[in-house]
Amino acid sequence: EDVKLQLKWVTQSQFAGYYVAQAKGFYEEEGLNVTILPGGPDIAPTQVIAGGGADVMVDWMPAALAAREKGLPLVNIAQPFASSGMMLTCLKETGITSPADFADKTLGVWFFGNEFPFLSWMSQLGLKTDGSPGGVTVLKQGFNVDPLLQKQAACISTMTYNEYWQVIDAGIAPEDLVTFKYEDQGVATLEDGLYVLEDRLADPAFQETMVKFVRASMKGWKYAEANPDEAAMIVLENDQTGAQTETHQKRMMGEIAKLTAGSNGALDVAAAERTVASLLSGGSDPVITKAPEGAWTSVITDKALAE
Amino acid sequence: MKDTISQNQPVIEAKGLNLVFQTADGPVQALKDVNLTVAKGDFVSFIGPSGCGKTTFLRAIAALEHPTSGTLTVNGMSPDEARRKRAYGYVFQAAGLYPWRTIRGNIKLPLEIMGFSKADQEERVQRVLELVELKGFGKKFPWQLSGGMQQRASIARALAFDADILLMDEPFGALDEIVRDRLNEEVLKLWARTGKTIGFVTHSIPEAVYLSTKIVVMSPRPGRITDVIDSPLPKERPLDIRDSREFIEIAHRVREGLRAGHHED
Amino acid sequence: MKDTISQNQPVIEAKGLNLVFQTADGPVQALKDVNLTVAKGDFVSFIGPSGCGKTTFLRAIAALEHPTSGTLTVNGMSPDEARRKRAYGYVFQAAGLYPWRTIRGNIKLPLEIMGFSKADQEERVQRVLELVELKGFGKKFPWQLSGGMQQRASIARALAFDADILLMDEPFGALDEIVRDRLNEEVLKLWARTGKTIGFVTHSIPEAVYLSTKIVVMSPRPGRITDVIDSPLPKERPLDIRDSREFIEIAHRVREGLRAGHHED
Amino acid sequence: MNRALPVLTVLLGILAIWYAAAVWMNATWVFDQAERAGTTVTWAEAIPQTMAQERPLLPPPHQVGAELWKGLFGQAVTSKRSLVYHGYVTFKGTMMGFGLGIVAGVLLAMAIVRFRVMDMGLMPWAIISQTIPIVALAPMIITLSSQLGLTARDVPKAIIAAYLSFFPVLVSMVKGLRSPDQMQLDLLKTYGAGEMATFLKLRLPASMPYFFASLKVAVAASLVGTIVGELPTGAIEGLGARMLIGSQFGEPLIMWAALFAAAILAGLLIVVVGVVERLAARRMGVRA
Amino acid sequence: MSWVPAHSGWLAGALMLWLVLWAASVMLARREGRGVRLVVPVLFGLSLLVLWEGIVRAWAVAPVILPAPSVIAAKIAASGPVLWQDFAQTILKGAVPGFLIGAGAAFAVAILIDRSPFLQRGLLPVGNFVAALPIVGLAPILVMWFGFDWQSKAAVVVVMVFFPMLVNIVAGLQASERMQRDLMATWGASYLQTLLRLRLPAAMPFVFNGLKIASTLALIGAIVAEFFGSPIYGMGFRISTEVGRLGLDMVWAEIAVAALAGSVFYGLIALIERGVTFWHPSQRK
Ligand SMILES: Nc1ncnc2c1ncn2[C@@H]1O[C@H](COP(=O)(O)OP(=O)(O)OP(=O)(O)O)[C@@H](O)[C@H]1O
Ligand SMILES: Nc1ncnc2c1ncn2[C@@H]1O[C@H](COP(=O)(O)OP(=O)(O)OP(=O)(O)O)[C@@H](O)[C@H]1O
Ligand SMILES: Cc1ncc(C[n+]2csc(CCO)c2C)c(N)n1
Ligand SMILES: [Mg+2]
Ligand SMILES: [Mg+2]
Repeated sequence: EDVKLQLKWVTQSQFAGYYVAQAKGFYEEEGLNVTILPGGPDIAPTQVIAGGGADVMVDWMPAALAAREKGLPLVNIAQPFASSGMMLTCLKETGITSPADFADKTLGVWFFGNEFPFLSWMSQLGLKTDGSPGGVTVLKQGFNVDPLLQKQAACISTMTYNEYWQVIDAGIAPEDLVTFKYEDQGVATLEDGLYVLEDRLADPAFQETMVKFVRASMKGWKYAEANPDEAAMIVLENDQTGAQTETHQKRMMGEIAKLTAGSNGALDVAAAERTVASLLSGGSDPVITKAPEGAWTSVITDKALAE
Repeated sequence: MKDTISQNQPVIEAKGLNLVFQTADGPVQALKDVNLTVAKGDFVSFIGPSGCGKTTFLRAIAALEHPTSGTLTVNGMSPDEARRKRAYGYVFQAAGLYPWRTIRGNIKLPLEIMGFSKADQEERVQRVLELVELKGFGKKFPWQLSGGMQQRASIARALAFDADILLMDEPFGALDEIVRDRLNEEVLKLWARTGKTIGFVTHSIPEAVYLSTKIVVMSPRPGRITDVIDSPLPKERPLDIRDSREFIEIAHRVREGLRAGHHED
Repeated sequence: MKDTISQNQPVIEAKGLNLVFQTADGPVQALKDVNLTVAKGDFVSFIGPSGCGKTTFLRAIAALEHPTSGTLTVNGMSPDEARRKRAYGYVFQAAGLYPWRTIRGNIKLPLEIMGFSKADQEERVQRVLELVELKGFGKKFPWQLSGGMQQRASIARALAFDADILLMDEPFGALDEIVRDRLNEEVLKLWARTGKTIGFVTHSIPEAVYLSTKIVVMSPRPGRITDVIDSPLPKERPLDIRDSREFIEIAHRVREGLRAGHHED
Repeated sequence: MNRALPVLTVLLGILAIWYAAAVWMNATWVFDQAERAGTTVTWAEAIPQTMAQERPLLPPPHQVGAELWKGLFGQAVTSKRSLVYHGYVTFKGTMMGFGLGIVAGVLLAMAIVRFRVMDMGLMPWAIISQTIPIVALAPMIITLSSQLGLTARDVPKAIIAAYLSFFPVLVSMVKGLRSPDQMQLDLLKTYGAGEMATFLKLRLPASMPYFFASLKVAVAASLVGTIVGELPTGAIEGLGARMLIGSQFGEPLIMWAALFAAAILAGLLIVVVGVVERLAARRMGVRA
Repeated sequence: MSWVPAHSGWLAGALMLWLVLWAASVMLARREGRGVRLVVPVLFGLSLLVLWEGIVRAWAVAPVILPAPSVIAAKIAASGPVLWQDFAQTILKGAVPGFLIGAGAAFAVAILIDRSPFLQRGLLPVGNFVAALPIVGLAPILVMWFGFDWQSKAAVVVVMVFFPMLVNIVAGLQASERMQRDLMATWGASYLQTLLRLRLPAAMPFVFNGLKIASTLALIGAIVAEFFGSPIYGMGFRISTEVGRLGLDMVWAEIAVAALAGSVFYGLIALIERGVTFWHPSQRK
C-alpha cells in the first residue's frame, strides 16, 4: 500500500524515526510503500492533507486543533514526541531573569501556525502582544537566529534540538544565555504528532494501513533513539539540498531522543487535555474557542501496540 | 478582331464616384463625383496636392476602399471580383519588401498565396528578376540592396503573377532624382514590352508628363478631378524629350491645373 | 565703405579641405581636397548623389565635424569660434522640432540658451512667426502641424537669433512638390529681405537652380566638388523662370555634371 | 579589449567597496566578542579576523569565492553537495517555466491581436496579474496542483516561473503581431490573401524580432520565479532551497555561494539567449 | 476530488451568467469610447469571478483550499482595519519609500556617470546583468542587516528597483536624436543646458518605462522580504501566517489588496506618464 507522509519542516533529525523506518525497511516489512514529503516555510501540512496531497502528516497539536476549528477534521492517531522542545532563549545582558521581565521587551516568535503555544503562554502571563506599553513587542522571527545575534530581539524562540545550538555555534557562551523551556513553565503543548482526516479513518482498510504505518514508524523511532549517530547519517543521506551538516544533525538527534524517550506512540490523554486547556485559556484572543471533540483516538495505537 | 474590341473596352471605368470617410471630426469627402475611363494599355498618371484623393482612388480601384456611391468597374466587373481574378499588381511608395524574406522570397510571396505550383513559381521569379534586371540578386535580403534596386524588386513582385493592371502609388517618391530618372526609363520600357495598363500616382510634374498617355490632375477638399490631359507625346520617349517644347507645354498646363486647385493649408 | 569691404571678404573659405571618418570598415574619405569661397549674401546650393559629402561639408562649416586637414574659416575665424559667436542658424532635413515644446517654445529655445531677455524673446518669436506666416500657431505642438508648417517653424527657429549664416540640409526633402514650390519662393523672399548668407543642400536640380547664386555640384567616393556654377539668373525670380531658356540651360549643365560623377550603385 | 577595460574597472571598484564593507560590518562582531570575553582588540588585530569568520555578516569576496569553488568543482557534479547539481535543478525548472511562459504568452498575444474583446478585457488583467505577489500564491499553487493530480514538485515551480515569464513575451508579441503597417497588410489584400495566410506570411514573421527581444527578459524572469518557487515550496533541491537552508542553519557562506551560483546561471542563460537571438536575427535577414 | 460536480445547479447557473457577461463584453467591445475601455475589463474580471464562484460551489471545494469570491469579499469587508494596517506597513512604509529612494539613487548615479563614457561602458553591462539577477535572494541578508521593521523591506525594494532604473535612465539620456543634439551644439549650448532642455525631456519615456517595471518589482520585494522576518503586521506577514492557520480567505483578501494597490500604483505612474510625455507618439490621441 502507498502512504504519503507530509512533514512539518525540512528534512532533519527531528523526523529521524520516519527516515530510519524507511531506510531500515520497517515500512517494507509491513508491506507499505511510504513516500516522505519534506516541508518548508510555505508548506502548511494541514493544507496539503486537506487537498489530498498526503495521507498522514506530522504537526503540532495546537496547529491541528486550530485547523479542526476551521472545519478541517484532523485526528491525532499517534504521538511519538512525549515532551516539548520549545523554549525562549534570551541574552543575559538584557537583564531578563524570569518571565516577569518580558514586559516591554522584544521577543522573536515563529508564526505560520507555530505561534499558538507562545500566544497562550503570554496571555497566561497577562502580557499583551500587540506592542502596547507594559506588554511585549513581538517580531515574526525568520528562519534563523540572527535577531538574537544582531540584538534585534531580547529573546527568540528556539528548539532545544536546533536553534539553541546555532546560537551557541555562533559564539555565544551558554553562560551568556537564559532559557525558558515551555515544559518548565507549565505551558508545554504537544509537538510532533501524527494526524489524519477523520472521515478517512472510518474506512477499515485505511485504519489497517495506519496501524501498520504507526507500528513501523515507532519501530523506527526506537531504533533512532538507540542509534542516534546512525539515524543522523540516514537523515543526512535523505537531505536533498546537501546543505545540512553532520555535526548539526548528530547533535539534533541526540536532543530529539530526549523528547521521544518514554513515548511508545500512544497519546497521553492527560497531556493532550493540558494542551487544550492551555490553548483555551488564551484570554481575549484564544487559539481555540471550545474544547474539541474527537480530536484524538487511540484506535490505531491500541492495535499497533497490541502485539 | 478580338484584340481591337478589348482595346476599346474600358479597363477601368468610374462614373459619378463618391467616397466619404467617417472620421472622429466628421465626414471627409475624399472623392467627389469622379468620372474616368481608362482603356487597355493606357499609362495614366494621377497628380495633385497632398490629400486630393490620389491614393484613395487607386485603393478604390484595387478594392481596398469601397465607394460610397457611383459605379466603378474593372474589366467590366466589380473591383472585388477583379481582385479575386488577380487583376492587380500594386506597388507602394516605399518598396515594402518583407525584410525577413530574400528578394526571391519576396517575389514568391504572392505566388505562394495564389497557389502557383513550385515549378511555376521558380520559373516566374526567374523571368521577372530578369525583366527588372536583378538577376543574381535573388538570394540577397532587401537591406543589402540600394533603394532603387529595392523598388525594382517590388515592381518585379507586382509583375510576377501577370496581373492585367499595375497600380503604383508614388513608387519613386523616396528616391533621388538621378535614380528616379533611370527607373522612369525602365518603367516605360516595361510598359512597352508588356502592354499592361498602368495607374501611377506621383507628385512630380516632369515624371507625370514623361511617363503618361493620360494625366489626371486632381484637387483637394473635396477630392475631385480638375483636368484630364491626353498626352500627344510619342510612345518612344528618350530622357531628352523633357527639354522639348511639347513636353514643357504639357508640364505648364499641368502646373497651371495644380496651382488653380491648390489652397493654402 | 565698411559695407563694401565686408561684401568682398569671404564669409566661408575652404582650402584643400579633407575629412576622413574612421569607421569599423576602415577610413571613409567624406571630403577630398575641397576648395570653395562663399561671399557675404551668397545663396549656395550643394547638389550631388547620396554620400557625396554634402551634409559633411555643411556640418564642418558649423563646427559639428572637424576637418582632417586643410583650412576652413568662417568670417575669418575658426568654425568653433564662429559658433561661439552664434554665427549659425541650422535647419535639418526633418524639422527636428522638440515635440515636448510648443512652436513658440521651440523658437524660444535657442534664445533661452543664448540668454536673451524675456521681453526680447517674446518680441523675436512674434517677429519670426510672422515672417514664416505661422502667426496664431505659436501655442500648437509640432505634431499638430502639417509637415510644411513644421518645416517653416524650424526655419523660424533658425532665424530667431539673427545668425549671419543660415545652413539648410535638405530642408524640403520630405515635402510634396507644391508645398516645396511655395517654400522655395518664401526662402528666396527671406533671403532678399535679410541679406543672409545661405548654404543649402538639395537633391533636386530645379530647386538648386531656382534658388542659388552659386551651385556646387559634388560627386562621391571620395566626396569632392566637380563643378561650381555661378548663376546668371536675376535676384528677382518668379516661379515661371523655371520655364525660361536660361534656367533650362543651367539645369542641363547641372544634370550633366551629376551624371558624370554618378556611379551605378 | 577596450570594452572589457571599463567593465573590469567597475568590477574592481565593486570588489574594493565590498572588502571595505566586509571589514566594517564584521568588525562589530569581533569587538562584541572581545567585550564579552573582557578583552580589547585594536583595528589592526580586528581586520584579519573580519576576513575569516565562520558566520560573517558580510563574507568578503574571497570567502564567497572559495565556497563557490568548493560547491562547483569540489565534488562530483551528481553529488547533492554540488552547486552544479542544484544549478541544474534550478535550470530545469527555469526552462520548464520559460517554455510554459512562452507558449502562454504567444497564445494569449494571438488571441488579443485577433479578438477585440480579448484586447480590451484581457490586457488590463495581464498587467494586474503582474502586480500580484506570486509568492503569496505559491502555497495555493502547490495544493491546487496536487489536487489536480500533478504531484511532481517541478510543476508548481514551473507554474510560478511561467507566471513571471509569460508577461514580457505577451507584451512583445502583441507589439510584434501588430507591427505590420497598413501598407504591408494591404499588399496581401491585393493578392486576395485570407486571414490564415496573413497570419502565417506576415504577422508571425514580422513579430519574430520582437519575440526574440523579449526572451532575455523572460528568461531572467523565469529564473527569478524558479528561485522564488524553490524558497518555500518544500526546500528540497535547487539553488533557492540551498539559500533557504543556508539561512535556516546560520550558514551564510552556503547562502552567498548559492546566490552567486544563481548569478552565474543567470549570466549563462542571458548569453545563450542572446546568441539564439542573434542567430535567429541572421536567419530572418535582419542586418547584423 | 471527483470530476463530477456535487452541486451541478451552481455550475449551470454560473456558466449561464458567465456566458451572459461574456456576450455583453463582446458586444460592448465592438463600440468605441472611453467608458467601453473601462467597462469591458471589469465585465471580463466579473465573468472570471462568477466562474470561480460557480466552480467552488459546484464541487464544494473546501474553503481551506480555495475560498469562493463571495467569502473573500465578506472577509475584506470585515477586516478593514487589519488590511489597512498591513497596507500601511508594507506599501506605505516599505514599498513606496524604497521605490522613491531606489529610483532617486538611480537617477543621481545616472547623472553622475553621464559625463564619463568610460564609467557608463563599465556600469551598463554590470547593471544590465544585475538587473536580471534573482535579487529576491538578497532578502534574508538585508533583513539580517537592516532589522525587522520596514527599513529592511525598503532596502530590498531599493536594491530591486535600482538597477532596472539605472539602465533605463542611462539609455534614456542617450535617446535624444543626433540632429537634436547637433542643434544644441550649433547654438553653443552648455552641458547643463543640453541636459535640462533636451536630454532629460527626451529621456522621460524611458524613465517611465523603468518606473513601470520597478513598480511591480517594489511590491513583490516588500512582500517577499516580510517572509524573512517582520513585525506582526504587514501583508507578507499576514499572508504567510494565515496560510499556516488555514485562513485562506484572509490570504486572498491580502492578495486582492496587493493587486489593487499594485494596479493603482501602476495606473498612477501611467497617468503621470501621460502628463509628462504627452508629446510621445505612443501617448498622442
Ligand atoms: N482611412 C481614412 N480614414 C479617414 N480619412 C482618410 C482615410 N484615408 C484618407 N483619408 C482622407 O482622405 C483624403 C484623401 O486622402 P489620400 O490619401 O487619398 O490623399 P493623397 O492624394 O494620396 O495624398 P498624399 O499625396 O499625401 O498621399 C485626405 O483628406 C485624407 O485625410
Ligand atoms: N559619422 C560618420 N561616421 C562615418 N562615416 C560617415 C559619418 N557621416 C558620414 N559618413 C560617410 O561619409 C560620406 C559622406 O556622407 P554625407 O552624409 O556627407 O553624404 P550626403 O552627401 O549628405 O548624402 P545624402 O544625400 O544621403 O544625405 C558617406 O560615405 C557616409 O557614409
Ligand atoms: C517560519 C518558521 N517556522 C518555524 C521555524 C523553526 N522551526 C524549525 S523546525 C521547527 C519545529 C517544527 O518542526 C520549527 C518551529 C522557522 N525557522 N521558521
Ligand atoms: Mg497618397
Ligand atoms: Mg545628407
